[in-house]
Amino acid sequence: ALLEERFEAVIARHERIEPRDWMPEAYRRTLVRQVAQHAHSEIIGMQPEGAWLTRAPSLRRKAVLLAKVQDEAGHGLYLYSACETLGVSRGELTQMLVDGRQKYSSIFNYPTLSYADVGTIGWLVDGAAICNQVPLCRTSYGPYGRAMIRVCKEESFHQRQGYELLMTMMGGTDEQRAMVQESVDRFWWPALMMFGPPDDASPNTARSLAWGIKRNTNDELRQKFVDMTVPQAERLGVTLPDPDLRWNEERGAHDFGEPDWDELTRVISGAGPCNAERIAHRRRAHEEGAWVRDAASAFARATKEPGRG
Amino acid sequence: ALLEERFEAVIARHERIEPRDWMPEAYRRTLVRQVAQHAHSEIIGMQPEGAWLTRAPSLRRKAVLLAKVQDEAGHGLYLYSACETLGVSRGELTQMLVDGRQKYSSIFNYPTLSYADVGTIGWLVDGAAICNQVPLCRTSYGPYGRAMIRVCKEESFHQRQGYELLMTMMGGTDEQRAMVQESVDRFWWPALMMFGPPDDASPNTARSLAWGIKRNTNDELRQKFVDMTVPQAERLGVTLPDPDLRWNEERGAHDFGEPDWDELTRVISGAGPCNAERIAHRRRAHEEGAWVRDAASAFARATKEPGRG
Amino acid sequence: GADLAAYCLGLGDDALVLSHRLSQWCSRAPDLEDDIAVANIALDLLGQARLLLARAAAADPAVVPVLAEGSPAPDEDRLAFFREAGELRCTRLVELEHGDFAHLVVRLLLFSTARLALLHRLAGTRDPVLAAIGAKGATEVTYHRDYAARWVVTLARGTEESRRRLLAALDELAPWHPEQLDAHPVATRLAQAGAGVDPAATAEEVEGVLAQVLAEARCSWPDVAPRAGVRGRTGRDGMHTEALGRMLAEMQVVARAHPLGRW
Amino acid sequence: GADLAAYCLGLGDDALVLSHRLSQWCSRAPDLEDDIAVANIALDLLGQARLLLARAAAADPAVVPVLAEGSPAPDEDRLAFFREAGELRCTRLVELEHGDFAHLVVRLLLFSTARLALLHRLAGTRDPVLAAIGAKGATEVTYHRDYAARWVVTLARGTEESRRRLLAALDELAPWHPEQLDAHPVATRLAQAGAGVDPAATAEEVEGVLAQVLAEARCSWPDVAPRAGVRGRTGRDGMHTEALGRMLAEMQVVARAHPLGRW
Repeated sequence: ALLEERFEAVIARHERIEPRDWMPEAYRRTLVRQVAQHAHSEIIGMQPEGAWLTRAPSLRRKAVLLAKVQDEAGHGLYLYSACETLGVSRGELTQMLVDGRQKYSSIFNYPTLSYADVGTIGWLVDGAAICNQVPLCRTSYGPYGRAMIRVCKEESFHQRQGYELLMTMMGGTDEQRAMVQESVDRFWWPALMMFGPPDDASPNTARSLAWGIKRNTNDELRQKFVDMTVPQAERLGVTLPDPDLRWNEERGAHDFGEPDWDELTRVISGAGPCNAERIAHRRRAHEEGAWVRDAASAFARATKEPGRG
Repeated sequence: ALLEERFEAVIARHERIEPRDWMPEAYRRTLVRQVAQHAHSEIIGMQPEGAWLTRAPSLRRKAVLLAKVQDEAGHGLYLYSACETLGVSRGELTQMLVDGRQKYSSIFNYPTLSYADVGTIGWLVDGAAICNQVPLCRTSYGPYGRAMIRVCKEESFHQRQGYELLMTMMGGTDEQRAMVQESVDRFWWPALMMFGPPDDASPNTARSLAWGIKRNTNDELRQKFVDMTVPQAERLGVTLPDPDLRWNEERGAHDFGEPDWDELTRVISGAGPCNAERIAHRRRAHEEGAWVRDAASAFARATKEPGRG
Repeated sequence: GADLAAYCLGLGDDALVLSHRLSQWCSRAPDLEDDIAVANIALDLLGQARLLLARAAAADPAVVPVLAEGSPAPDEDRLAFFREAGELRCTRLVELEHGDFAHLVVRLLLFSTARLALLHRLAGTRDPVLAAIGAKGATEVTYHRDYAARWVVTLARGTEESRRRLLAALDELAPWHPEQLDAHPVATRLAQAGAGVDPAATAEEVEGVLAQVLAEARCSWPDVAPRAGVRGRTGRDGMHTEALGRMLAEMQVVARAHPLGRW
Repeated sequence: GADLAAYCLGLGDDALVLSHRLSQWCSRAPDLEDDIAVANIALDLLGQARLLLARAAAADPAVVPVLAEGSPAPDEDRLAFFREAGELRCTRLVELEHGDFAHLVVRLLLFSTARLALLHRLAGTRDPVLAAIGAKGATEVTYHRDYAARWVVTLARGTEESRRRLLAALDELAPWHPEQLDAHPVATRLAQAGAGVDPAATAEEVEGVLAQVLAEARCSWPDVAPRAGVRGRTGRDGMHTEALGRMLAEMQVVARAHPLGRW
């Protein structure tokens, strides 16, 4: 009870819980779930963009994309580390991912179908991720908050690069402009769904807010993203595919249409366009790497024992 | 001794030995080796051309190529059947192929690098094969001779199709003409080497001739091929890459340069540009198909036994 | 014209793309007899694709990509080799990367069962070209379906390993199957005019045939949800899998490098 | 000019093609740390390729493919995306399809050992651009070689399975290694003029380093013959494997679909 009081006090002061501090089991579980999901998203997120590494249309873009996908692996690494401070190993987390027992961001269950998608993912998907993540830099769990600070810095860089790719393409040929528009049409609604279901259908939000794990509701963040993105789209010269999208003077914010929540449910429950492929890809890499990881452990053991190896 | 006399008499009369006839063990072994090598060549030969099925530049050509590769599988099938009449099963033969204990035509150890190669293989490689095979229609072993009659008929069809593809491409763009010339440059010498080493370096030829398994020496067939091909090359408008190639009025035949016999030795002994890949491809297909063949056998057994399956 | 062209493109692209996937099996089948059979099916489908693409081009020349002047490429090749992935109208089932032999025969069963029901009905529609394609195609696809069904039963009842693989392929492919039977506005309009078949109308027959094969295979249809599209759009709307783009990169490379080429 | 350009293309194409093969490993490595390391090596090689291709274009503008007027593609991209396979000058070792992780580290060991010996010497040659590329590249490739060597030793001495795979990769790749050290007339002429390095001159050093790594790995160099070319021609002469054409079909598809594109 004393421990619990101290925990609540830290939360109330908006200070940080650290790994060796006492924490309620439900807080720990919620955090593991959220941080793991976030780490998995970085790792699974390597696939849709990585698929275009081998088709990047200029060497400069190929280098930029390679560096970005490498950054995502890095984000995964330190998010897994943050999660390990909560007592779950990277191996266990990976196993839960490939067994489908933990989730990752629904957005990566949509396919990348043209090179413009690399730009759109940077602009809209990383943009939405940043909206989600910037408040998490102030999250109540120390290692997670510090990881988020580093992640957010690199994500904004990625977002600018994505926007810059789209801007360059819009200055190119008619076909390129059409590619960009088609890509934005395809990703707009899935990007809005990245913030999760509407608040009235999101049962865990209240508790996460109370614990300072989350800092804003889904709908607040979604609104913020729309308001941020509309002027960027104008500057870019693309149309956002929502006939209901308009500035509401009174609210001082944009009104916008309803995402297809039924589609979101299907995607989250595993029937999205790419769910099975993403998991299968990850599982294959994990399984095909097992003999290498085994060899590394065996070699490490052998070389530590004198007279052997 | 009586059996041997009868065998020799059949050979002398240029008649056919049939499966149930007595034959010397060495004759049988030589035949198995030759017919198996021939069957293997058809099967391995599916690879270099099959590699272009997925890149054929017109639907008509794709259909032609599919039908051709399918024919090669068919040739393999009935040559394996001919070989089975000599007491070796298709399974054993395939195992010997993937273990590297039996050979196939050296030509298929060269890569196909452009769509023109599909035409060149038809024209030069099938052309050389026909030169080799037409006399084999009169070979002393019945099932082999009859298989060859059918094979030769289809091969001439393939040869005409190959030549026609090259002719069409020569009537196309400059790039296409350059592709054809480059392809012919690459395949000319390997095609000449299809007839095997020069007669003075071919120890088995004499015996095969005596037994009526072969009907001509390597050099005779090579000369015939050159004489047949030169006017076709002229009609096509390509140059054969041999500065020593010229008509010899006296001999009534073409003189021509020396193939790189050292290269042939390397290719035959396994170090050709594609040997390892061709065998690995075949082995993989064979091994990956094992569970299917097992299932078929198991199902056949089960459904034959009443009350089971 | 536009509806008929879109409809023919859809059916033609299905055949073209599945033919391509089958041709990737060449020299990789478990036995020579299957190498020959699979090549034969690929050839039949390629033939159907050529007729359907030509019909599409005739129905609405605007669907045919414009090439540089002087290009001798016929309409069927312009449609096959010069459209981008998003312009193809095949269902997503046919475009998935090929897997093992169980994957081949399950996909072929799902496709040919749906296609056969459609071709039979197509043979009775108004457009004489489509009707002829339906009649000829039905004969061919009957053989494809029988080949696939025979192997599905064999694998399901062969060994433990083959049954495991067969069920895995069924689990993997079943979610893509319903898209084949989706009522698409284009097909619905044409069907009402008696010039095409609404695949939704074949659903009962198709499910019946599949149930029969699965019963003989002692399997049941897996309890899996159909794959979502993107805001309702799927293959017939040009919303494809990542696999299709990769496939076309290979398939179109030579034709596109030589837009003025003669082949 | 022409010799220097051909020489730079050879070295640049090696780096470009191996970088591409490594990038295919992305999200497939056995562990996250290796995913990052392999991406990093791919990035370094890509950087080297860009400098070398640009140097080739400067040395002889005639090597750069001509595109439609108005194309904004820089020389490095014209060279990377608009040459046919037969115009590339890489050795065949780098273009082979990737295999398992043992294949990755063995190829990387063979390549980086040969390349490091070459870059060290290149740093002392006359051309200031090439000398700078040599000096910078040597630092990077030292890391690549150490990474590869560490894994080769680890796999060779790890488990039975890892040793089996390591030896198989060595058997598979060893026949392609000698081509890296072949004296090619272009390199020989440049080396005589002090403007390039004859790879044959590095052979002793390269074999020495490999012998050392293999000794630590308790392996020996397999007794396999070098792969033949076609009438003496190999990768540096534009005579490649079938794998290169397939690789370029994918690598070049977007760039070629938009020759006037801006990226």
